[in-house]
Amino acid sequence: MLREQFPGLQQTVHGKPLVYLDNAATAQRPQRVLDAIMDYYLHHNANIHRGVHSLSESATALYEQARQSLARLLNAPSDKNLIFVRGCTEGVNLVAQTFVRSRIQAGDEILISHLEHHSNIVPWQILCEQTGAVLKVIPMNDQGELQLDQLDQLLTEKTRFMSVVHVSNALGTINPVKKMIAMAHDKGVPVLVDGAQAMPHLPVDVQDLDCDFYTVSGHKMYGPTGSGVLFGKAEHLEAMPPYHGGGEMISKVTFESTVYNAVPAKFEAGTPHIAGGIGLGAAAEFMMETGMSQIADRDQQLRIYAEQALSEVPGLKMVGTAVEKSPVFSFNIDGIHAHDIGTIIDHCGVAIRTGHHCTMPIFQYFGLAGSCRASLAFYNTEQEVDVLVESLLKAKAMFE
Amino acid sequence: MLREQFPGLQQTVHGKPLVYLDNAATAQRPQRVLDAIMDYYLHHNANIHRGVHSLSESATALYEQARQSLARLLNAPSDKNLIFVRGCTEGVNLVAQTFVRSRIQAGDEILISHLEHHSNIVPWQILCEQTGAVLKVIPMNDQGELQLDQLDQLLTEKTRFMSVVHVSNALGTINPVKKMIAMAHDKGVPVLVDGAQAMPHLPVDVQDLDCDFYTVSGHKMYGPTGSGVLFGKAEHLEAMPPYHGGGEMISKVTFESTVYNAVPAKFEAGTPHIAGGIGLGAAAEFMMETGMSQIADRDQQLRIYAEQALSEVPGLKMVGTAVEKSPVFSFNIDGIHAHDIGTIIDHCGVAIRTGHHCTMPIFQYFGLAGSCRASLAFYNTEQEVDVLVESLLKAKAMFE
Amino acid sequence: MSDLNKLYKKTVLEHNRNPRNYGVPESWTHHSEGLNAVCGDLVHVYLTISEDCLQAVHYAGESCAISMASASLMTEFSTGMSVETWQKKFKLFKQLMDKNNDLQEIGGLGEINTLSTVKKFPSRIKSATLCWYAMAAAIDGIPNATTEN
Amino acid sequence: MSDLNKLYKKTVLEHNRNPRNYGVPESWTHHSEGLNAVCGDLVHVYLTISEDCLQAVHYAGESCAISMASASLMTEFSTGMSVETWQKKFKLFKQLMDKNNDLQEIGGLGEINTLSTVKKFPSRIKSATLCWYAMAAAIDGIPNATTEN
Ligand SMILES: Cc1ncc(COP(=O)(O)O)c(C=O)c1O
Ligand SMILES: Cc1ncc(COP(=O)(O)O)c(C=O)c1O
Repeated sequence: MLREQFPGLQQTVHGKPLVYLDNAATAQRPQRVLDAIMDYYLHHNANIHRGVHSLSESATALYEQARQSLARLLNAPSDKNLIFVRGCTEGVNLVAQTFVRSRIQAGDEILISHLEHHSNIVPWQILCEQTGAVLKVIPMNDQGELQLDQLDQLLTEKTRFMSVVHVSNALGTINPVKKMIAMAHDKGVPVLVDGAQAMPHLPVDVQDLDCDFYTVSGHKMYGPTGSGVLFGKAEHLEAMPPYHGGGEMISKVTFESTVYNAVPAKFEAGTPHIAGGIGLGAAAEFMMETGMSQIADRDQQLRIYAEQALSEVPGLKMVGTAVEKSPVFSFNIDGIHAHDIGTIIDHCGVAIRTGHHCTMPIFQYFGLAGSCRASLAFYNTEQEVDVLVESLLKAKAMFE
Repeated sequence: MLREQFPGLQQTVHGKPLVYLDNAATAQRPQRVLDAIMDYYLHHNANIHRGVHSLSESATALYEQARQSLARLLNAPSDKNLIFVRGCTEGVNLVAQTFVRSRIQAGDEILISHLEHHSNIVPWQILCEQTGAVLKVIPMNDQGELQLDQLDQLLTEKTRFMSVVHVSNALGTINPVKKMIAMAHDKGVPVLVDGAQAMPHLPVDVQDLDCDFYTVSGHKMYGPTGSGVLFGKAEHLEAMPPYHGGGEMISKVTFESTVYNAVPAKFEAGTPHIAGGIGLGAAAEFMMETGMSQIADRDQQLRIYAEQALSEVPGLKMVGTAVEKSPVFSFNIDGIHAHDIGTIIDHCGVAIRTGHHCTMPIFQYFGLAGSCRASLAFYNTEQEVDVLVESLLKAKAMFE
Repeated sequence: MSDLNKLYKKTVLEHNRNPRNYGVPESWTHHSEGLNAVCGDLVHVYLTISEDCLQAVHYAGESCAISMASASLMTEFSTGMSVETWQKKFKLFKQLMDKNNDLQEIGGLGEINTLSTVKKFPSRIKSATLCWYAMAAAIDGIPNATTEN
Repeated sequence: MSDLNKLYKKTVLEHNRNPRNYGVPESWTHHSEGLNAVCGDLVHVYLTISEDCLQAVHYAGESCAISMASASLMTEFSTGMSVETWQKKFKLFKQLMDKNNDLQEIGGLGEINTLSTVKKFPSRIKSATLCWYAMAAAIDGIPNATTEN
């Protein structure tokens, strides 16, 4: 059973078996990811890239193999298209401060969507403040779907960049990013896709999407914390100025001038999170062996089951009812505040998130302060959905 | 025995017991650091700061306790003075791009020293390119010591910032940073200290030093890869613009405007390396229990022993002979290139680093392409130093 | 009784169902808005102070049960008190709610002590304390308060 | 014999001690500088090409024994060869040094095959290949070469 490979799931909370439904915040990790981390610390504990001794050579080899695994998972043309980052947030900030900052002027426009996570809003607000550029937003409808009929007209001759989320962490909406990218490219606008919530659930093929950049968080795709990857098209990575200055990203330094190293080293200043990169590689291997389409299928089974089960809770109002959805459920229950629900069902072992989920503009749209969010992964079960429903009924009973 | 707490040391390389003398590149980690990492992944695997469920609450508590441990280790006034970063490189870049960038103009000066690691050179070169500021360098002498008699005149009314290394990774020189900081403050110049190589070896007291910023790398101080801490004085952290935009660092977001969160959250956008922060807290606890002055004393015993032992290798030329030194030895041997030595003694189980150690300007000064560097930690032994010396003699014999 | 039941049962749910002094009063002399933006808690406190005495204490807002009940309890507890006394009580309350100790009750806080169970739920402490910070701000003439830092 | 001894003993140390065609020649028709800045390897290659034939091949520089011996071997191996033949040999050499296979030798590379042991030492492969990339650059009229990327 796949589920048994995840030791973090085998525990009890308040004496009840853990029902972990907070996967959109962070996933659990399979044993082989933990083993890969420990194998590095126990048997290959060295810094990478410049050592001639054996430990350093094997650590370097493991780290670069991980990059190759991730290139295969994303179907990148080469592992040289991948930059290791701390997570999606760093990926977006890196692109904003290098690629976009170097080609933007006052009055230019950056286009995002109403479904973005704060990590794909605030970096652009900061950039706009720094440069005088203007932030534009693709609107959404009451189902939590983007109004794509407005996209064409939002892509003006002033638009310099578009950055959009693949799957919404708050509502589960799956955006038709391939189509959106094609529309942007028609106007010559390069596109970053925030894949934080897509990679754990869907097959992602950066060449098929034809995105200019794609970024993922390791900790959400069953990998270590502090790990992640930014994919960039080779010509962009070559042309972009570097990000951090430091060790590894240079090939020659004098006090007068510095020659930067080749891509991707140019963007990886300093000692990276070596154990994290290696662990993330193991997560990628795990996902490929399990099969991304198997994972996606299982997700959809769970989504359908949970949608049905939750609809039977009296007074439960679902927020976000897109046709194309990941197994993420945002909801409120009449007369009980989300935080109270979160606290109460935690005592039934059920872990969900409550609040605005770092997407305040989405909840401003709906006139809500936030929601309860149950986010599932392929290792969750129908029984766990049943426990969630029961626990919600208990919370209701307590408040009656 | 302390040494036995480091499982990475208990292995063989090419059939020989590992003699790990590459500690300046990255240290080995005690079992309790690995245990802390695994304890998080197995028993507290959740995202931090906004969850109401039990796993998230305990993960948050562990992460914030780690910050407190680090505050105690550095003697920071409060844990709110500490920002978690990926390592020293990110720490320097963060200060350059926020604090310094926001207060510098064309023609202003930034002062560094000739002993800096590339991570404390290139971020300032990038900033100078962005702003038109000018980089100035405190010179060094043939012993690899800074010429402090020149410092006063290098601190001009144009100097806006000074960034200096506490302990040189290439030569081991321990700089009198407290005195240097006082001199800079006399001219109203704020100071960042790069503590990458100091924290693993010396008691560090940021209040006694009176530095404005101090940054350390977790992986060099017996903690996890991808972890580190930046200390900043409270008034600076309050006044500085944020760094990355994203989740956690805001308190309110609309598309029109954003209110930043309080310090230190303001500088910690996105999901951090949770396991790394927790592991680094365990490293700090380990160091405090072992005792920083005990560690420093043991380092000096080893330094004296190794200095003597290496001086007996015929043809060995030491690079960097400062009076105040950490147990770091840069040397060359007549007629054998450093890379060849590194490869050969690796076959005796001895791990050293060869090359320029990310300090090209230091080796330009000495007219060298690089060196062999043996860098010791308190868990190394006199016998290991003897193995190093024997292995060097073998390498020489091979080339005769 | 489990911590959860302790937290919610009795007092809190009762006050949540039957909030005392809820709603914007017709007049007031002091007002402050307490907002914990990150978790979305919002509470307004309206005071009528005359001759250094808290003649009336009202609250309004939308938040979780703990936040609402804490405000309801606070208004009941505070009405009629002198400002000086209230400020002493506020100090005691902060000690009661400090997660670094495990005091279950403090003399002189009466029914407020039922809130101490919240310390078992660290992420919820701010819900219980927000209204008190808002009231302290109102007394000091400060229009906004938060417990975030 | 251990890999280490295989790598250093015999050929490499011999060429390191007695480098062939070392030093800047009096004249040349083609030149390139090969630099791997990160590891500090530097090698200059000087060619005299006439009628598409490598009449003379010299090298200079300062690097590790592997780099120096590889250059020495290369000059001996290449001298007198037609440029076309050399370019075929260069392709074979790249295959020999590709760490993704474990070919120990390739027909037609003669003594150059002794360098294949370097694949056991991944961090040193670039030392062995730098001079070849520099020579290829010199033939193409490119003044600088590197194997870093
Ligand atoms: C003195 C010094 N400063 C800065 C750094 C950069 O640290 P990191 O690579 O952990 O970012 C190092 C690491 O080698 C160092 O030795
Ligand atoms: C859609 C989306 N984008 C970006 C992020 C930010 O990712 P991280 O916190 O790993 O940097 C998240 C994480 O919550 C997310 O869900």
